[in-house]
Amino acid sequence: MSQSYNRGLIEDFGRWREFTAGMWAWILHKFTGWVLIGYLFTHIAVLSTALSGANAYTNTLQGLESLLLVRVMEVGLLAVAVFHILNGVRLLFVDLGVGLEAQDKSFYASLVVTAVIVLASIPTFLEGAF
Amino acid sequence: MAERYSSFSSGSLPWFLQRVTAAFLVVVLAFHFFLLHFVNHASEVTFAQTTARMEEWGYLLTMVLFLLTATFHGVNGVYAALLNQGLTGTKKRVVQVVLAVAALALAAQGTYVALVMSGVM
Amino acid sequence: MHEHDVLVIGGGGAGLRAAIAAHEEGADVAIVTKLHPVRSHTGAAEGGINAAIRDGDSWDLHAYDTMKGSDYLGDAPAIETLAQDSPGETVQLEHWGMPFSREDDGRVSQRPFGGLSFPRTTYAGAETGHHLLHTMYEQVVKRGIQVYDEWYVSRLAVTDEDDPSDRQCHGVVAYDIKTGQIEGFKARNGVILATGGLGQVYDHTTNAVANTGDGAAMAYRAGAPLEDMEFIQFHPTTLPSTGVLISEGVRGEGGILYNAEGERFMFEYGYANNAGELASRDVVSRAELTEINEGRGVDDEYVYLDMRHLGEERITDRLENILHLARDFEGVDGLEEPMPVKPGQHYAMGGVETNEHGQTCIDGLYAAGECACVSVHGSNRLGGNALPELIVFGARAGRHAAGTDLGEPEIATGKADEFETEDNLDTPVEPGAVADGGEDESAVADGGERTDGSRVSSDPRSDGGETAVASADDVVRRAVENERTRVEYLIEKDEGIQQAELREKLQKSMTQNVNVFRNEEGLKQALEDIREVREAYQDVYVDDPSRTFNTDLIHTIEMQNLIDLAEAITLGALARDEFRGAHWRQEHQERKDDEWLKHTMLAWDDGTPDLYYKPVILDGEEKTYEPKVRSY
Amino acid sequence: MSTQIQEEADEPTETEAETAPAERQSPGDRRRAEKRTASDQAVGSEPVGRADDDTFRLKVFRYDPEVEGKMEPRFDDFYVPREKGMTVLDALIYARDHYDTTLTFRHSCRQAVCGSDAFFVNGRQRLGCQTQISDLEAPIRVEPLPHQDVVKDLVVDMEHFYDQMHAVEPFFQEDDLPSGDLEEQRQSRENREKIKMSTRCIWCGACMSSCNIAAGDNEYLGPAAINKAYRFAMDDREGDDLKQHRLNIMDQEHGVWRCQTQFSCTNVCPKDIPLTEHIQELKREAVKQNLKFW
Ligand SMILES: Cc1cc2nc3c(=O)[nH]c(=O)nc-3n(C[C@H](O)[C@H](O)[C@H](O)COP(=O)(O)OP(=O)(O)OC[C@H]3O[C@@H](n4cnc5c(N)ncnc54)[C@H](O)[C@@H]3O)c2cc1C
Ligand code: HEM
Ligand code: SF4
Ligand code: F3S
Ligand code: FES
Repeated sequence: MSQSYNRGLIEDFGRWREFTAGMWAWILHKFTGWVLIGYLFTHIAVLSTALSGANAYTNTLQGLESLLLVRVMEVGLLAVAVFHILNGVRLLFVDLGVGLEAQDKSFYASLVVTAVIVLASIPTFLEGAF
Repeated sequence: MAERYSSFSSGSLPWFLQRVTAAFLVVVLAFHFFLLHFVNHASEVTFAQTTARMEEWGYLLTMVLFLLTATFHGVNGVYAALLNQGLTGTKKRVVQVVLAVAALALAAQGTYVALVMSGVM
Repeated sequence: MHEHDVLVIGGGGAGLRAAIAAHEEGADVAIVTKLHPVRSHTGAAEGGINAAIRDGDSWDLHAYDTMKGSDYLGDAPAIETLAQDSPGETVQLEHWGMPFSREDDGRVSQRPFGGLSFPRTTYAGAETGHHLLHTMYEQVVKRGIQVYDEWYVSRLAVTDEDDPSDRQCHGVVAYDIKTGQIEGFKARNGVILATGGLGQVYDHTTNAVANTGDGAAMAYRAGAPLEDMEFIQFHPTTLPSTGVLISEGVRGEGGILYNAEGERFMFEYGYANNAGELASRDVVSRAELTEINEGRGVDDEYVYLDMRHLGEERITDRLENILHLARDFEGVDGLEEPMPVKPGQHYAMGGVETNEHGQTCIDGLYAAGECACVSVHGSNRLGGNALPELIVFGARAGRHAAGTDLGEPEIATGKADEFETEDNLDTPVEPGAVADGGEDESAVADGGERTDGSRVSSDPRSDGGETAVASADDVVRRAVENERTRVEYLIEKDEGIQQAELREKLQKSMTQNVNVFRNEEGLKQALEDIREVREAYQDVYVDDPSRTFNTDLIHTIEMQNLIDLAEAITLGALARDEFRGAHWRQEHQERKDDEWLKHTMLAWDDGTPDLYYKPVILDGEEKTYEPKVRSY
Repeated sequence: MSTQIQEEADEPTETEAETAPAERQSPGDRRRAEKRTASDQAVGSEPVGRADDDTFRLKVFRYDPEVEGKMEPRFDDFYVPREKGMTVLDALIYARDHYDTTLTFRHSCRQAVCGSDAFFVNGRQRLGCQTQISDLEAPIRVEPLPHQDVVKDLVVDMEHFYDQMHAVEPFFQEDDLPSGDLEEQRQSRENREKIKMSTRCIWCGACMSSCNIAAGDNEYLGPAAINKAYRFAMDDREGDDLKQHRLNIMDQEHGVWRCQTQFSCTNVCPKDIPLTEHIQELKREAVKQNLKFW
C-alpha cells in the first residue's frame, strides 16, 4: 500500500551548495589524493625512461619541462600536494582528537596557506618557461 | 590471538597505517618537492644529477621508502574511498585485485627504476 | 489478527516498565504504541524520581509527605506501595545503566524538592525523564520484546455484560499509521493501558501534542470508571507560545516575577508575603492569572520572569539549559530580557480507576502511569512522584497481567452498591453521548446511538448492544469490524466540519473556564461549549483521503477522546464544591473534610455519565493518616 | 480451503464493480482524484494565504504515494503570519490547521526531547520545534530528511535508522551487580561526565541524514549508533570484557572506519553531541586494543 518515493542520487551531491566546511575538506582531500596517486603512476612512467639510457631520460625530462602546459600543471600539482599535506595534518590532529572545535577554521587555514605557498612559488616554477 | 588478528582485517590496521604513512609522507613529500623544485630546478634535472643523488644509500633508501609508502597510502586511500561508497560483493573483490596488481606493478617498476638509477642494477 | 499474552498500550515510562516486568515473568508481551517508544512524553520530565534510598530517610516518611501533598485525597495502600517499591525500582534503573548524577563517593545524587521532608529526589541532570525512558527502552531491545510502533490503538475489545465489573477485555483494535491497515490484537492474559497524559484538552500545556488521553477515554467508554478527574495540576512558569516548562530552579536561584507595570506582584499584592515567588505551584499560578485578569499582564497574556540580576556567570553555571529553552522556543535571550511566562496545564492527577495491581474493574484490563489513578497523588501531585509511579505501578501491572500472584488488593474497583451517587448535579446541558437520529445509521463519528437504540461506532463493547456470549476471537473480530466501519465512514465522508476547528474551540473553553480558577458559571459555560463541540463532532470528516500516514484521521479520532475527558474533568469540577489541592472554587474557599474526603468517580454507563463517590482510604499498614492543614 | 470459498464469493461483486465503475467510486476515490486536479492547477499558480508584511512564505515538500496529484513530488507554498517566538514547527502546524489539513509531518513534544520533527530546513537538518522563524531567511523551505525514504510529505521511513541503532547492542549488560539490598553500582563523577553528552541523543536521525558516507553506504552504522556504542563503551560500570566486546562491534568494516570526519553530524546535532569526537576516540581505542597484542 504505502510506497516510498526515493529522491534519488541528486540529493547526494546536488546539495553541494549546502555543504559545510568539513564536507568540503573531505571532498577536496579526496580529490587531491586521487590526483596525487594518479600523478605517482605517471611520474614513475616518466622516470622509467631512465631504463633506456641517460639521454633518453634527460631529454624527456627537459623536453617536458620546456612545455608551458607542463609547468602550469606542475603548479597545479604543487597546489594539490600542499593542500593534501596541510589538510592531511589537520586530519591527523582530528584523529588524535585535538582541536576538533576548530575543525572548520583549520580547514580554511589550510586553504589560505596553500594559496600563499602556491602563489609564492609561481615565479620559481615558471622560471625560464617563457 | 587468532581472534585478535582477524579483527585487524576489519579496518583498524588499514586506517592506522594510512595515518602512519601520512605522517611519514608529510616530511618526505615536502622534502622531495623542495629538493626538486627549489634547490634544483626541475627543468634542469639531468640523468647525471639524478644518478649522483641516487648513489647515496641514504637517499636511495628514502626514495624507495617514499615510493612504497606513497603507493600504499594512495592505493589504500582509493580503496577506502570506494568502500565508503558502498562497494560490496564481487565488485569489491575485483577492485581489490585490480588495485593490488596496480600497486605491486607500480612499486616493482619504481624500485627497479630507482635501482637502475643508483647504478646497482 | 495478532495474538500475545500481554498487550501493553503505550511505550512511555509506564508501558516500558510493564512490558519488561511481564516479559520477566515469562509472558509473551508486545507493546503497541502510536509513537515510537523513545518519542513518548516521559522524555520531557526534568526533575527526578522520589525514592527513599538513604540512611535517615524511610519509605514511611515518603508516604507521609505524599499523603500530605495529596491533601488527604490519596489512598493509603497506593501511597504506601509507591513509597515502599520506589527504592527498589529506582536502584533497578541504576542496574540497567541509567546515567544518574553522582556524588563524590560514586553513589547516585539526590536533591530536595517541594513538599519533601528529605532530599530524596534522585535525578539524572535536568533530563531525568529522558534517561529513564531511554534506559528502559534499551532493556526492551535487549529482551527482544516486540514493539508495534506507530500503531494507533483506537478501540478496546471488551465484552458486553451490563455490569462493567462482569466485563472482560480480550484485546484491542489498532490502526497501522503508516499503511492505514486496521487490525485486531488479541491478548490472552491482559491489556495494560499506559497511554499517558491528557494535556491536549487545554490549549496551553507542557504536555506533548500526542498526550490526548486516549487510554483513559477508551477505558471510560468501555465501562471502567474515571477517578478524580477534576484535579489538574498547572505549572506557573511555562513559555507562552509553546508551553515549554521553565523549571522551578529559576525561582529557586532567585528569579523574580513581575507584571506589566513592573511590580513584583507576589509581594506587592500580597499573594505570598513570606515565600514570594517560591510559594507552591498552585499559589503562584493563581497569582499570575489574577494579575493577567486584572489587566496587569503583558499583552493580556503573561507576566515576566526575570533572572538577569543573577548575573551572567551564575546563570550560565546553574541555569544554562533555561537560556537554551528561552532562546529556542520563545526567541528570548534570558541574559538580556525577562522571560515571558504563564501558567500551563501540566499533569492530570485523575485517570482510570485501578487498584495497586493496576487492575481496573474490567477483567483483563489494566492501567498504569499518568492515564491511571491508583490514587497516589490525590488532589495534588508532588514534584518527582510521577516517575516512581510509572515504574512502580507499571511493573506491578506487568507482573500481575503475566499471571503473578500479588496477593489480595486493598483498593476495590468498580461501583459498589453502598457508594453514594450524585443525583442533583445541576448541569446546563445533558452530558454524555449524543443520540443520533441522522440519516446515516451505520456509523456515527462519535459513536452515538443508532436509531434502533444500539450503539455502534465507538462503543467498545463487542456486539453493539445485544448480549451474547462470544468467544474472545469474536469479540476482537467484531471490534475490528466496527472500527473499520468508523474509519471508512470518516474517510469517505465528503464534507462537514474539521477537527482542528473543534479542537481549538474545546481547548479555548477549557482554558478559559476550567483552568486554575474555577467558578460555577464558568464550569457551566464549559459544559455548554463541550456539548456544542460534541454535537458538531457528529458532523466531523477527514479531509485527507489517503491511507498513508493520515494524521488528519488520527487527530480526528483523538478529538473524541478529548471531548469525553474534557467533559469528565468539568463534571467533576462542578460537583466538587470545595477547595482542595489543585482544585480551587471561587464560591467555596475551604477544604471540606466532613463532606469531601471522597473520590469523584465517573462511569460512562452506556453514554450517560454516572457520577458517584468512593471513600478515601486513610488507613495505612501501620497507621491511619489524620488530615491536617496543608501548609509548608 | 476456506479462503478460496471466500474469494469465489467475492468475485461477483468485483465484476459488478467493473461494469458500473461510476457508481462504485466512493467519495474518497473521487476526492483522491479531485486533489489531483486541484493540485495540477495549483502548480505554478498562487500560493495559499496572503503575502504581505506580516507573513512569510513557507515552501513545503509534498508527496503522497496514493493521492494522484501528489505522486509526483512538488512544493506547496503557504503564507504564514509571523509571530514572536514562532518556530518552524509552529508554522507547519499553522499551515496544516488553517490551509491544508492533509499536510503531514511527525511532531509531539514541541520541546526538542522526542526527536520526531527533524526536517531539512533551508538546506540543513534541524528540529522544527527548535528552530526560530526569525533566525531563518524567507522563503523557508522545509523538506523531509535527505537520504531517507519519504513515506508522505515530511514523514520519512525511520526503520533503517532504528535498525542501525539496535545493531550496536544498545543496552547495559553488566551482570556483575552489587548484591546488597538497594545497593547501587558506583560511578565516579568524572566517568558520568564523560558519557554525559553521549546520553543526550534523542534519536532524531538528523546526523545520519547529514552524513554523506551514511548516504553512500547503507551498512555504515552511522554517527548516532556509534555514539550510542560510545555511551556504553565508555561507561565504567560495564567491565573490561564488555568494553572489548563493544570495541569489536565498532571495529567492523562498516563501523567506525567508515567515518571520514566530515563533521556534518556534529554540526547538525540538535543536542550538541560532539559526535565526530566520540567516533574518533573509538577509532583510537580500537587501534590501541588491537596493538596491545603486537
Ligand atoms: C514537562 C514535564 C516535566 C515533568 N517532570 C517530572 C518530574 O520531574 N518528575 C516526575 O516524577 N514527573 C514529571 N512529569 C510527569 C511525568 O513525566 C509524566 O506523568 C509521565 O512521564 C507519564 O508517563 P506515561 O508512561 O504514563 O505516559 P507517556 O510517557 O506520555 O507515554 C504514553 C505512551 O502511550 C502511547 N499512546 C498514547 N495513546 C495511544 C494510543 N491511542 N494508541 C497507542 N499508543 C498510545 C504513546 O505513544 C506513548 O508511548 C513531568 C511532565 C512534564 C510534561
Ligand atoms: C605522494 C603522496 C600522497 C599520495 C599519492 C596520497 C594519496 C592519497 C589518497 C588517494 C587518499 C585517499 C583520498 C580519498 O579518496 O579519501 C589519501 C588519503 C589521505 N592522505 Fe594522502 N597522499 C599522499 C600524501 C599525503 C601526505 C603527505 C599526507 C600528510 C599528512 C597525507 C594524508 C592523508 C590522510 C590523513 C588521508 C586519509 C583520509 C581518510 O582516510 O580519512 N597524504 N591520500
Ligand atoms: S546524535 Fe544528535 S543528531 Fe543524531 S540522532 Fe542523536 S540527537 Fe539526533
Ligand atoms: S558526518 Fe559522517 S563522516 Fe563521520 S564525522 Fe559525521 S559520521
Ligand atoms: S516535536 Fe519533539 S523534538 Fe521537536
